[in-house]
Amino acid sequence: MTAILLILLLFPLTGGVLNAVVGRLLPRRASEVIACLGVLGALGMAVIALILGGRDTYHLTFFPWIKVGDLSAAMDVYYDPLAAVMILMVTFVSSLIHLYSVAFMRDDRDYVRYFCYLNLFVFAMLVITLADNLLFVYLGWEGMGFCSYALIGFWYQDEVNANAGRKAFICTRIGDVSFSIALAFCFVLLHSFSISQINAQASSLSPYLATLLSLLLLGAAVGKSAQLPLTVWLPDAMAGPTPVSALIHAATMVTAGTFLLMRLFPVVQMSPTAMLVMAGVGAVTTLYAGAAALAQWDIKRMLAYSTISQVGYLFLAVGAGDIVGGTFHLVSHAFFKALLFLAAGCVIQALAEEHNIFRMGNLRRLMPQVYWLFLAGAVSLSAFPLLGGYFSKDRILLATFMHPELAYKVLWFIAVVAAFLTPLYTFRVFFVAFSKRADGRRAADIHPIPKFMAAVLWPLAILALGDGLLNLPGGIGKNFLGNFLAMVPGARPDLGASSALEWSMGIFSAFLVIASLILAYFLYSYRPAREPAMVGLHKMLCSAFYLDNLYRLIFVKPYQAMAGFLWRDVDNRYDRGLVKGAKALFRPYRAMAVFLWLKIDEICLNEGAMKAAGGLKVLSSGLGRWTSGRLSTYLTMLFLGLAIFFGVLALGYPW
Amino acid sequence: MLQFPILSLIVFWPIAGSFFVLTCFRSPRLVRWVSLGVTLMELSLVASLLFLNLHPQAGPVGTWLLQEDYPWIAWLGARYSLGLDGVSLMLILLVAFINVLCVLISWEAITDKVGSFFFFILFLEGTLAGLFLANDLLLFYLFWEIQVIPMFFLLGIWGHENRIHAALKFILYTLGGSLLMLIALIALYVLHGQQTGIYTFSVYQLMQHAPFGHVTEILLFAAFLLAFGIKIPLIPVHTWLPDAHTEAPTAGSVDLAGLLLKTGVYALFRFAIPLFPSAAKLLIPLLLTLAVGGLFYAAWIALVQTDIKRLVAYSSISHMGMIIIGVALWNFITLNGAILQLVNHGLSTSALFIMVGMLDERIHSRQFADLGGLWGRMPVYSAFFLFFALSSLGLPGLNNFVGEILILIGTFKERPIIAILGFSGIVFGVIYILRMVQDAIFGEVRKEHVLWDINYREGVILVSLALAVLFVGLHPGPVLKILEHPVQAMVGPSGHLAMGR
Amino acid sequence: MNIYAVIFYVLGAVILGATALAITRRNLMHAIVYLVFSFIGTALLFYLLGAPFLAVLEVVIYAGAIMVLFLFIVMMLKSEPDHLTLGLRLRQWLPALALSGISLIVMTVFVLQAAGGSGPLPLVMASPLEFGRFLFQKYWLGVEIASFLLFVALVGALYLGRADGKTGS
Amino acid sequence: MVTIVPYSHVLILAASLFVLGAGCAIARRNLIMILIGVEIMLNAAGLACIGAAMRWQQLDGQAFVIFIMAVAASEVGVGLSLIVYSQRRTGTLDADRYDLMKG
Repeated sequence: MTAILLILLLFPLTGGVLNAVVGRLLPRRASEVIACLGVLGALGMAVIALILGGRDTYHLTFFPWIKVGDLSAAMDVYYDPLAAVMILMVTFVSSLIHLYSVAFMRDDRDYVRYFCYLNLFVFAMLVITLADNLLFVYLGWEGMGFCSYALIGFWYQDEVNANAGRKAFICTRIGDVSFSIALAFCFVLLHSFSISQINAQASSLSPYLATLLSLLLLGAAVGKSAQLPLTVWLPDAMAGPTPVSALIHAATMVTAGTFLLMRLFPVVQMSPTAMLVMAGVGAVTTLYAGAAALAQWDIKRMLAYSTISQVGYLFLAVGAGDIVGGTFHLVSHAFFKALLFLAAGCVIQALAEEHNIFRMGNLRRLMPQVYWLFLAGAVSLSAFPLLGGYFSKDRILLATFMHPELAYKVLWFIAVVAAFLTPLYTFRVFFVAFSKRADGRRAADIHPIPKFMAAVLWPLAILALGDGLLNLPGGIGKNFLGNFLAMVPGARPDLGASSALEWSMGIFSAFLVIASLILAYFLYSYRPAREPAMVGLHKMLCSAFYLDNLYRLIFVKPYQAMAGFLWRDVDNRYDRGLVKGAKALFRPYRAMAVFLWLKIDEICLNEGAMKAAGGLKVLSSGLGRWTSGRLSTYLTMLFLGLAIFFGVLALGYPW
Repeated sequence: MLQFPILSLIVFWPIAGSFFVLTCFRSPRLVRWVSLGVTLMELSLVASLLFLNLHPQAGPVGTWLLQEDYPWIAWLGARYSLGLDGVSLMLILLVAFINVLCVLISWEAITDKVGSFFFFILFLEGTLAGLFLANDLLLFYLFWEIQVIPMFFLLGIWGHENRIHAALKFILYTLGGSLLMLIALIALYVLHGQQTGIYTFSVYQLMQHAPFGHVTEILLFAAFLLAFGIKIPLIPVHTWLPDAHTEAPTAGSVDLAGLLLKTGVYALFRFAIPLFPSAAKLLIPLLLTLAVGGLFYAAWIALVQTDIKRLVAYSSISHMGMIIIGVALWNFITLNGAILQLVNHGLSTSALFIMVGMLDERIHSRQFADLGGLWGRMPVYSAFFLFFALSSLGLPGLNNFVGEILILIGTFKERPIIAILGFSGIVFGVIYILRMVQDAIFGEVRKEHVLWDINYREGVILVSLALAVLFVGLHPGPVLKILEHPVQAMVGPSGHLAMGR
Repeated sequence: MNIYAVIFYVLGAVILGATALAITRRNLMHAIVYLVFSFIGTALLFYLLGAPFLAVLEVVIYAGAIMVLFLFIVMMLKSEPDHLTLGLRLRQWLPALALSGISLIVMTVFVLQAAGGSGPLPLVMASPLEFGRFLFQKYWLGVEIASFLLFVALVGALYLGRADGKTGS
Repeated sequence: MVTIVPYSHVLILAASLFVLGAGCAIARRNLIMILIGVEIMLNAAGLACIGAAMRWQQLDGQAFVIFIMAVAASEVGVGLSLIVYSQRRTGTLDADRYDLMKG
């Protein structure tokens, strides 16, 4: 078992390193093959591990990393069904994405760098899913942060992409601060980093400490999965190539946050307040992102906001204590969101980098295959009854509804409203982009995209649609996933809800989705939709309730007053020499730093020291006057010395 | 006392080499090859110590792996005693390794007065090795003073535009501090003499002294602290570093950042704190505030620098702040982390300076306005640049992460607030490093230059550094094993600052 | 107060007077002649204090060689008379007087106070033979070095004094 | 055993001679007079040595005077040639005119 998992981890790593070192020398096809092999190999290993591993958990150590006194961090693995499901999903989706991006990046010169980062990204994600030692998880966590930075800013030539990459890295890094503090907490309180031991000792934690620890973990997860308040970086991360966005926003990065919470669920379970906060964050984010997605004109940004809202459901699931539901939705979300992103990728490349949905149209006739793929994805995203996401989302809503506390009823209601919005924004894009439109696209301006790109998406489509079978509430596949995950601490296979409640909830959500579908049809397909003017409600939604500008505002006000005078003279004088990259940062930080640099560092410290040195010069020139060059003065000086010497002796002499 | 005086050989071999290099200054080529030979010989000497499977033995001046102890100035009680333990072994290994790189970098960069340039480099190497090995206070002070001179000339002669100003400021600051230390040193010598009757400079005996009066102890410790604080540099007295770095030639600033800053920290935890434990205990809050202050202050200023070398200089001030947090708290984990971080900082910052030096050789300017979009035309260079930038911002798997995690987790046990500040300090570090990376490599090309990618020689330098960084990052086991014993000895059984004996 | 003490004090007075006059003369020639008297007085004192060989030596070297040399140089240079006006230029002499006064007082006080110094001097004469043997037994190296010193001085004087075209006035 | 004046008087005589020499060296402007002042000082030292030799009945004092005389002679030789040399170049013997070392 150790060998299998070791090889599983090494496959993407060697792929990435090989590409980095010798990629440039190999022909293009060879480096692509290395990259795909890296991930496919990992997929193979994951399947073997699943067959061999079955449902029991393994603790395996690979490599003693840091050992200082009682602080020990080894690269060891904690393989349990939850991890099994995750690595299976991650490797499957990443291999599809790798195959897709072979075609997607066909005419890009920097393919070596792209595949190297992609492989390292998958390696980092696998490390997170498998690692037992929290420091090892942190290694994967940061590694993934870096790879996302490099991949989002892949087309570094123009400033916007590079800034987006940096913004993503910094925001996730802010999240990581709370992760490292949680890490330190674990060490100090529980004297070990290994997840299994932490879970074992979780019951020994006092409620207050457990809450604090799980809130810190929540902070880390929020940073990585772009929940409120750190959602600003995800929409901008669309600047990267589409397969990257698919990888980051469907399969790996966003799910890493929730996975960490699930992995440390026994700790989270100890404090109901933390779970309530988690659920609250999840629910509010779903609604917030759902509303924002309604007004997006860029197809990728819409998908980004929809990811945020779906991940919000995962947080809600973990908050409600239903890990099985969370994992179930996580897996199904991975499939249909990857499908939607990659289909959008085909559309964008076909229309020569056209992102604005209102300038697409008639795609149904021009690109039938992509049309059906997009439809499959859209249907399962909006949880159309008996298909894709219906069962998983329904289970989460049921779990929230059944939670004893009253607050969860409110959260349930918010989640239901968000569930109503999801089909609305998905089919808005669908109708506007694909339905017949007078000013739609003509056949002439469709760039031919390789057949292979669309073909590779079909397995995803089938899985997205058939995903419900994994964990049917009733019938043949009864709780298949639940039973599989039974061994995972804190997982309850079935919610033990009365069948009547189950059925009523199911029918209610089905009715909800159909109503929203009809509304979307009337709003966007019946009358050809015009691009709404960016004003009022629409503008607010589009810019996600101005959160981005809100952050700039929060940081601008306190500094503006203080750095007022500095703002004008130093900033202008300074700006001339500055490079555009630095200006993209929050302006007040820069002003404060310039103040520190010019005022404190240069003037008072530097010049202060120099003035002290200057004082010495004055002293020395004073002495200079004495060397008049006249011999007599020297002799007198000599004799004066002698006289003084005698005088001193005389004083000291015992009369 | 020892059959083969390998420690003295390590100290005086480079110095002898430097004089030899001075003699053959006629042909620059010969000078370069000879100095390379000398530094490689020195590296092999130090490396041989690693494989000598030394184990600590008690000797007249305390337990060391290797020690040499001969009378030097008998009537003064100053003995020529060198002692090698895990910590100094790691540091002289760093010195030897970095100096090989210094010689390699200045292969083509230095064209005029080549003979004397390499003389100063090798002389500096000898004094540094001496400083890290000396455990007699006077001998230590001797090396502490001598190392400033070659650095001054390196800065003053081969520097860039206003090098004279920078060199002057450098020497004013360092000498000012160390004069104060001389006074404290003498006072200690005398007080200890009066107390125990034996007048000696050997640190081992000096440490056995009963605590002097409360105020004197603090004053002495403050004097030592100031002298080392200037070298580290701690915040209020750091302004010489950015100037010295921007004006220094590549090899000079690599030496300055890579090694000279380490002498300050080394001296702090080897001499200052063990000699005055009770005073050190009292001044810990001051040290911590200075360190954390430095961490944020330098990180914030590094954000707005228009000159890439100044940015790296400020970044090393910020890193040093982190190390001082580790040293100030003085428990087993943080001290281990701090010393490991010393080695890491030596590697990653020297690498950054080397790369900036290479850039300077090609573009003859260090302003960000001239850089940008390098990845397009110098992919291998930019890949290494990104790699070392990541190493210095503490990406896990690379070397700085191990040190930082050890320091901060160790700190968390005693002072959670400082640890939290430390963690958020790292975020600031990420911001300015990413800004540097973006403005240098990514983004669109701001100025057209004729650029050629790294050649074979530069490749060797960067690959060796990268391997070192990866080795420490992924497998710090052996390094930590070497450091374990001396740190345990320093920290004492209680794992905390042993109270004044 | 035997006869020798009287001679000692008379000679002391003669020496001091001659030197005082020598250093205040405006005309160099006069100063040098007074100095010769002072050195002869010193020679006699040497004799009194039991060093006959040195007394002769003093006359030969100091009074003889050195003063004659001075005379020769003064006559050769026949530079303008020293413009030291007879009237004591206070500003020029003040520092000298003050310093001399202090150090003289302190020296005398020391000498008088010092324990070992005030014993009466026994009258004993060191014959030249005895002195010569002692000198070359104990200080043979010193004498060699002194001779070498004189030789070097000779070379130096010759070199400086040579009248080549370059330095002609 | 006949004794003459106490040793301290000899020392006082030598001291006053020495002080006279120093005064002359300082006060006078003429180079030759300065040289004479030095001569007087050397002579005074010789006198003190002779007194000491007599006081402690050791011949070392007298031996030392030989060396003093040697030094004095060579010093005068070189000094005078220097004076002649510089007088020929600058035409003056006034000590204050030689102030190239000012500053």
